[in-house]
Amino acid sequence: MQLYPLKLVTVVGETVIMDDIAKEGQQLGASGYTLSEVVGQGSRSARNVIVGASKTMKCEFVVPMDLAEKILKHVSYTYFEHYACIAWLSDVQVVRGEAYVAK
Amino acid sequence: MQLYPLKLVTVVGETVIMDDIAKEGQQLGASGYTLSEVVGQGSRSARNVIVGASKTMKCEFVVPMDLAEKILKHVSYTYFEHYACIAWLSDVQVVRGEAYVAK
Amino acid sequence: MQLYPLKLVTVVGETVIMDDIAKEGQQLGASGYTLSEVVGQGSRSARNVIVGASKTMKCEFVVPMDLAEKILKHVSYTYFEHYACIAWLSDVQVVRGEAYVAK
Amino acid sequence: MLTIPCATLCWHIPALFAVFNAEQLGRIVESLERNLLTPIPLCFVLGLICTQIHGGIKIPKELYLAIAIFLLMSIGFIGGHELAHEYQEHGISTIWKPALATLVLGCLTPITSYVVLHYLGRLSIADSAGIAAHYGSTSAVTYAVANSFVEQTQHPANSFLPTLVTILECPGIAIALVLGAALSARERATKASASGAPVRESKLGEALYEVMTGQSIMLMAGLLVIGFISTLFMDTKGFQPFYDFFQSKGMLFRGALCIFLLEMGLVAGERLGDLRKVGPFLVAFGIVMPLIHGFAGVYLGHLAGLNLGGCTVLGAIVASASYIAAPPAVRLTLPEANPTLSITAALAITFPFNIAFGIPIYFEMAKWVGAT
Amino acid sequence: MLTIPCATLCWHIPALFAVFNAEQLGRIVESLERNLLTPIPLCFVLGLICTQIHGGIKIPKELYLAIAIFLLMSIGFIGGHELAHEYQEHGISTIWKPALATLVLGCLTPITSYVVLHYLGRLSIADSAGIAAHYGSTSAVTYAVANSFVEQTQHPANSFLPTLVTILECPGIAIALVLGAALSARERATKASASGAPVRESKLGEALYEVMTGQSIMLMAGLLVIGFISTLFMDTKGFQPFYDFFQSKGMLFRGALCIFLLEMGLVAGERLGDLRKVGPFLVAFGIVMPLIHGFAGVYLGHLAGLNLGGCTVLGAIVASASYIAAPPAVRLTLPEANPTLSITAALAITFPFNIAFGIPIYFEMAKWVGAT
Amino acid sequence: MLTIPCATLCWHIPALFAVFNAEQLGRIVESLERNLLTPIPLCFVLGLICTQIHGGIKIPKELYLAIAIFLLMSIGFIGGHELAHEYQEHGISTIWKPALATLVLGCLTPITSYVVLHYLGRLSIADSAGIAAHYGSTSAVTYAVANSFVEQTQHPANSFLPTLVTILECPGIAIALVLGAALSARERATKASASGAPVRESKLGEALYEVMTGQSIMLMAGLLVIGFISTLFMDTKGFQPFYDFFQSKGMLFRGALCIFLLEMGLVAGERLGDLRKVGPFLVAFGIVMPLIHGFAGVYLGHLAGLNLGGCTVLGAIVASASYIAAPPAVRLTLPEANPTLSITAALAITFPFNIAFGIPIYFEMAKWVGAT
Ligand SMILES: Nc1ncnc2c1ncn2[C@@H]1O[C@H](COP(=O)(O)O)[C@@H](O)[C@H]1O
Ligand SMILES: Nc1ncnc2c1ncn2[C@@H]1O[C@H](COP(=O)(O)O)[C@@H](O)[C@H]1O
Ligand SMILES: Nc1ncnc2c1ncn2[C@@H]1O[C@H](COP(=O)(O)O)[C@@H](O)[C@H]1O
Ligand code: NA
Ligand code: NA
Ligand code: NA
Repeated sequence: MQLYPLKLVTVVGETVIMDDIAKEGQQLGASGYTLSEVVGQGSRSARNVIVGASKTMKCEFVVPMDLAEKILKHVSYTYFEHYACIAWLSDVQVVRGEAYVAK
Repeated sequence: MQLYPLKLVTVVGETVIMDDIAKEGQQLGASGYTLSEVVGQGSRSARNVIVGASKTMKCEFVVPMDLAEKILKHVSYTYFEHYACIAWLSDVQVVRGEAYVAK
Repeated sequence: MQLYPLKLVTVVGETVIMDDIAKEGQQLGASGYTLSEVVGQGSRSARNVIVGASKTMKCEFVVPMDLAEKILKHVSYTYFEHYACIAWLSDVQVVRGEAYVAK
Repeated sequence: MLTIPCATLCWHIPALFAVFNAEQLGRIVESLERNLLTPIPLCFVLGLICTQIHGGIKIPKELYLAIAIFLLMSIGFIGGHELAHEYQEHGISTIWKPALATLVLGCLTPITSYVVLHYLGRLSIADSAGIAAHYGSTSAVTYAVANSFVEQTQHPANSFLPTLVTILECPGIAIALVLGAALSARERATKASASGAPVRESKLGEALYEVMTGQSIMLMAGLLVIGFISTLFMDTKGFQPFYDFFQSKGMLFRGALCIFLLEMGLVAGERLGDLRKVGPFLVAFGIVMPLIHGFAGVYLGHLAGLNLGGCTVLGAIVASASYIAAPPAVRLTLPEANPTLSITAALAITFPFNIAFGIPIYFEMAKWVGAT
Repeated sequence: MLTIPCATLCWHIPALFAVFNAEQLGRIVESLERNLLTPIPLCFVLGLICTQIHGGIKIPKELYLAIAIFLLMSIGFIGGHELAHEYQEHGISTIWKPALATLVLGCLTPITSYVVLHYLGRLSIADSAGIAAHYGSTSAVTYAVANSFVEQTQHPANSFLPTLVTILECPGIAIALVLGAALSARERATKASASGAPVRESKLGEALYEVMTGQSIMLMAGLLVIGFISTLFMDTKGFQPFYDFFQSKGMLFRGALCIFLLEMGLVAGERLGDLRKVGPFLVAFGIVMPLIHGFAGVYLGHLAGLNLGGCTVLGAIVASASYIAAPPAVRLTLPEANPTLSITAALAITFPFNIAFGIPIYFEMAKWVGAT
Repeated sequence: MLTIPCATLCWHIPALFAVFNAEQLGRIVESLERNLLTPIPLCFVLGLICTQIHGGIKIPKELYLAIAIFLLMSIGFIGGHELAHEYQEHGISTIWKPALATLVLGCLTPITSYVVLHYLGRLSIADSAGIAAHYGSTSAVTYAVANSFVEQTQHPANSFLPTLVTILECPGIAIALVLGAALSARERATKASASGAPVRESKLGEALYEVMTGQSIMLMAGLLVIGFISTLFMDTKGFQPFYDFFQSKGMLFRGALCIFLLEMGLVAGERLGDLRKVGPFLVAFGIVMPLIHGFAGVYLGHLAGLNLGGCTVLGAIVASASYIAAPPAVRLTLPEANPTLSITAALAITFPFNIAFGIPIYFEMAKWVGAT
């Protein structure tokens, strides 16, 4: 089994920005993304809750290191100040991982 | 991009205890939590299914190592014997991670 | 706190195959699995979307290394060619992890 | 005042079955047929069959919850409406006796259940108390089906029956949980001291509060008050659309009940496999206990002045076991109790038994004790 | 007995279009107008428009599923009710011929589809079989819309039409999948031997079973039986609320259909972009094949004794393509088949074509073959 | 033409309260009682109470969304139906003036709100503009409740009021967002240059487009057109089931409104704790601003020729604040604005105030300005 070391970028934040984050991640070069609905609480989330829609979402990208940095930088510059969100990175070994490295 | 090494604590278990686990994690010092609905099967889960509500939930905490240990200890002592649940730890690199270290 | 190093296998793919993947993972020896509904986009997912049902699911297994390899091999041989899916591995430290090693 | 009916009750039980063997069996069978061959129980059967052949019917959880909310609101609202009429005509003179009888039944049934389970069935303290909490409470859907049944037989129940459902919801769970917590205190104390975690101790109060302010009670009691107030203050024309929406004889209520019972059939069907796990004692318990509790309900209801339909419905709700409010409360306070036992008994044995056979039997019981 | 109608059918097709060009076109246009300017197709159009301007309408998946469940239950229940009346009056004498005709159509349409797709359209075996599975089955919503249409024209269909929908659901999918699996066996065998994974081989049986016990069939057939039984055993008054809840002329059914078609418009609209991907052949297929299948349905329906409305509705359901039961079954058994092709054809071409133009055309066809 | 009514308006306000103190207070209280003791506001109160005692009522998000979709479709469809009748009888002669008045109110209310918030309340530019966007738009549920109220008082509003709701939805949000974006341009420019991220700049256009093609507008305007067209082209019998399903006096609409207000009570109740955070100025704003906007609506409505019910309902919708369309739009374009302020004001202050007290007050105002 040939595995390829990549990074998993996880962003959890207010629903209102998560679609944009997913799309911007793809624009920066991610081959795909995985979104899911979650419920959360954090230092700012109480302040920022919006009615009538799922409150928080999680977005994951499987990407090479350089792209991971780019995405995290973009997300942190664009959204961290005014929106409730958290982002982290972890190491993953991906099956047929070549496919997820930007051409 | 300045990243901060922290731990991601993941607990998956019966819905009936997960709200308590999330709150107790915060009481122990976690700055927040992220909950999501899942469906699962394990060694005990068949026995413990409850009708009329989502069966299982996942709770995640991004915390420093010492707090991670505290949460895992608490969860394992309090819930492992009688409730269906599983808990694990992994390494993450968190953006602006200082914010998630208990003051 | 005694923690046990194991692997977390994550598979994200079309809903239509995910129940089978979960069951086949158990047949290969996993002690359990955790499924959740997600929404995703990838290189092939646009082509493979099916109406009237949740489009994508995520399946997670906490297993020892050898079993992780087996599951990934099985999934990649059986489903990667014709179905939209992605699979990866990561390191986790599991509470009372002995319970999740196949007898 | 209470010891006399209790004694009479005990005296009646064997006589009851003796008589049933002879004359009324035919009428019960006929009544069963009329009951079973209607859409509501048939939808339950469809759900059962679907699980057995691994069919593909899936009711989304949210639809199930939406229907449950509607049914509870409906029971409460129409209950409040009818209560207002009753109150305007008779004050509380006709109501206080049935209400007291219901309260008594709510306090006795968890105890009878516990005693039978622990001493006869030799189940552990936690398991006995957990199951007793289910059988001490009631099932709003069983109420709805029983109410439909008596309306179809042209013997509608007294108008204030929904009030009795509300009264019956809580006490049984509370008593069983307190009993279980007290009796297993020593076991739990030793364990807690070993692990150093006193956390769980405090969850009894929490769980009791959660039962008393749970969704079922809040919606039924809340809409009861709303139905009561708006009946008093609104003119008929303005009230009509609300009445049409919630009324229990209407198409929405009956139709929603069909879909709900389909889902109940699916859930009960998935539990059928657990019947072997729970053993013959619990299967027998799940059938005989409702008959005894049902008869107690019918009998006390008759003493309290309920009509034929009212006695039948009170019998059915006393006989029924909770599978919505009780499970999470028991899970939190008595974690050692095995939930498979209680839920299988309540859902896969007692619920279908009541829907199919119990309700017509309580109807015959009610006739037999002389209710009209 | 079958070859004669088939021959006559082939003979009729060119004649059909010749005649349509001359006289009846005006009536079709008028009929179209009367059909299109009603809430049900207009809601579909609203959904289409919304996707094209990237509007914000979002129907929660659970609402969509809840309505689908209600519509299927409703079709089945009212079908069973009407069947019971028909059966009480005429036995099975009026029913067996249409039922047989429907079964024949269910077996022929996947084959005609496959032949046209593979030999005329030069699609791969898997793609041809996959699409054929969709066109061999039927769409319950197309049934519901066609039924509304004929009721609005004062020519209600024979009462047992829902039974025919149930009959038409499965055979087409089964035949196409078996065909596809058999014909692509060699391809798949070689691949399987290379990867050493025989797992997929076994999924045909599984998938066929899943189709036959799928949600659509279970709900329609199950409620058909329930409707049948409860019509026979219940008195009218008790039956009424269930009838009111499920009846297809009632406000709930019509209203639910509006919301469902809004969602269908949203889904079809998202697929419009794929029209370019699927190419002109499949677009033509998605329009012409329904016309041919529709005429076959109308014609055989007429031979089997259906009335004007009945012929129209049978034409519509034979012409329609499944987009609920077929896709997952095809995905599991023929993974090489590109789902974009089949779903775009069924959902973005044939479904809207039938809703807007097909149904009035089948109505004129039915008049033209002499149905009354 | 506009300056005169504005001037008159300002002149009227103090007089209004003077008169209210003396004579009409009694009638308002009576009216309040008749309004408050009905199921719709009582369900809201039940929701409030439930959150305060930490009760267990949980309305699934999908049920809430499904009801919202139904209410919006219903308002639109019946609006289109009534508009078609109005149009057939009077052409646009009776409609254009109220439509224009509504547009004017939609453009003025965000500006008055902004001015009061920023200059009187000393809130930041972003917060002022964000809250102004909420108060410049409208709440469809407030419309529905106001409409129920005037129907219950036997003074139904003019038939084309739903059209006015549709007109009022967008302009207020758009104007406030553009205002906010323009005024905070400098602040945002400096920040953007520091971080090097010009991304956010472009989201104003996006957000405006999303508001104008949002769910509320698409469903209300879409169904308005559908209701209009199908009224013109369908016969009454065919139209009836759609009318029954959607009609605002019917059981479905009223019942759905009960459940919706229960959920609104739950959401508003969760916000009650934020009242302390938002401070006394915003609490006062959330009560006084609606009174002023409401009077403007009533007054201009009267000048434009609306009847008593129509003036009341126009007052209520002008007074109401959006809590569905506005929040995400504001969140995307003015991220510095604190959403707790705007949502708490709109949802936990103005909405309950309007439901409980505002609507009867606007009714008295309408009588007082002479509407009949
Ligand atoms: N320490 C944490 N662990 C896990 N999730 C968190 C943590 N802090 C914040 N979150 C998630 O991030 C969201 C936004 O957090 P915040 O910006 O801190 O309000 C919350 O709703 C949580 O879902
Ligand atoms: N090996 C495993 N891999 C992933 N999830 C698991 C595993 N074992 C248990 N789980 C999850 O943990 C829950 C409780 O497990 P258990 O206590 O083993 O019944 C299950 O419902 C699963 O969601
Ligand atoms: N780079 C990626 N990061 C995260 N999730 C991905 C990525 N690529 C694919 N996925 C997920 O895997 C599913 C199938 O991907 P694909 O096979 O590439 O179409 C998608 O729907 C996504 O949910
Ligand atoms: Na009971
Ligand atoms: Na077909
Ligand atoms: Na406003």
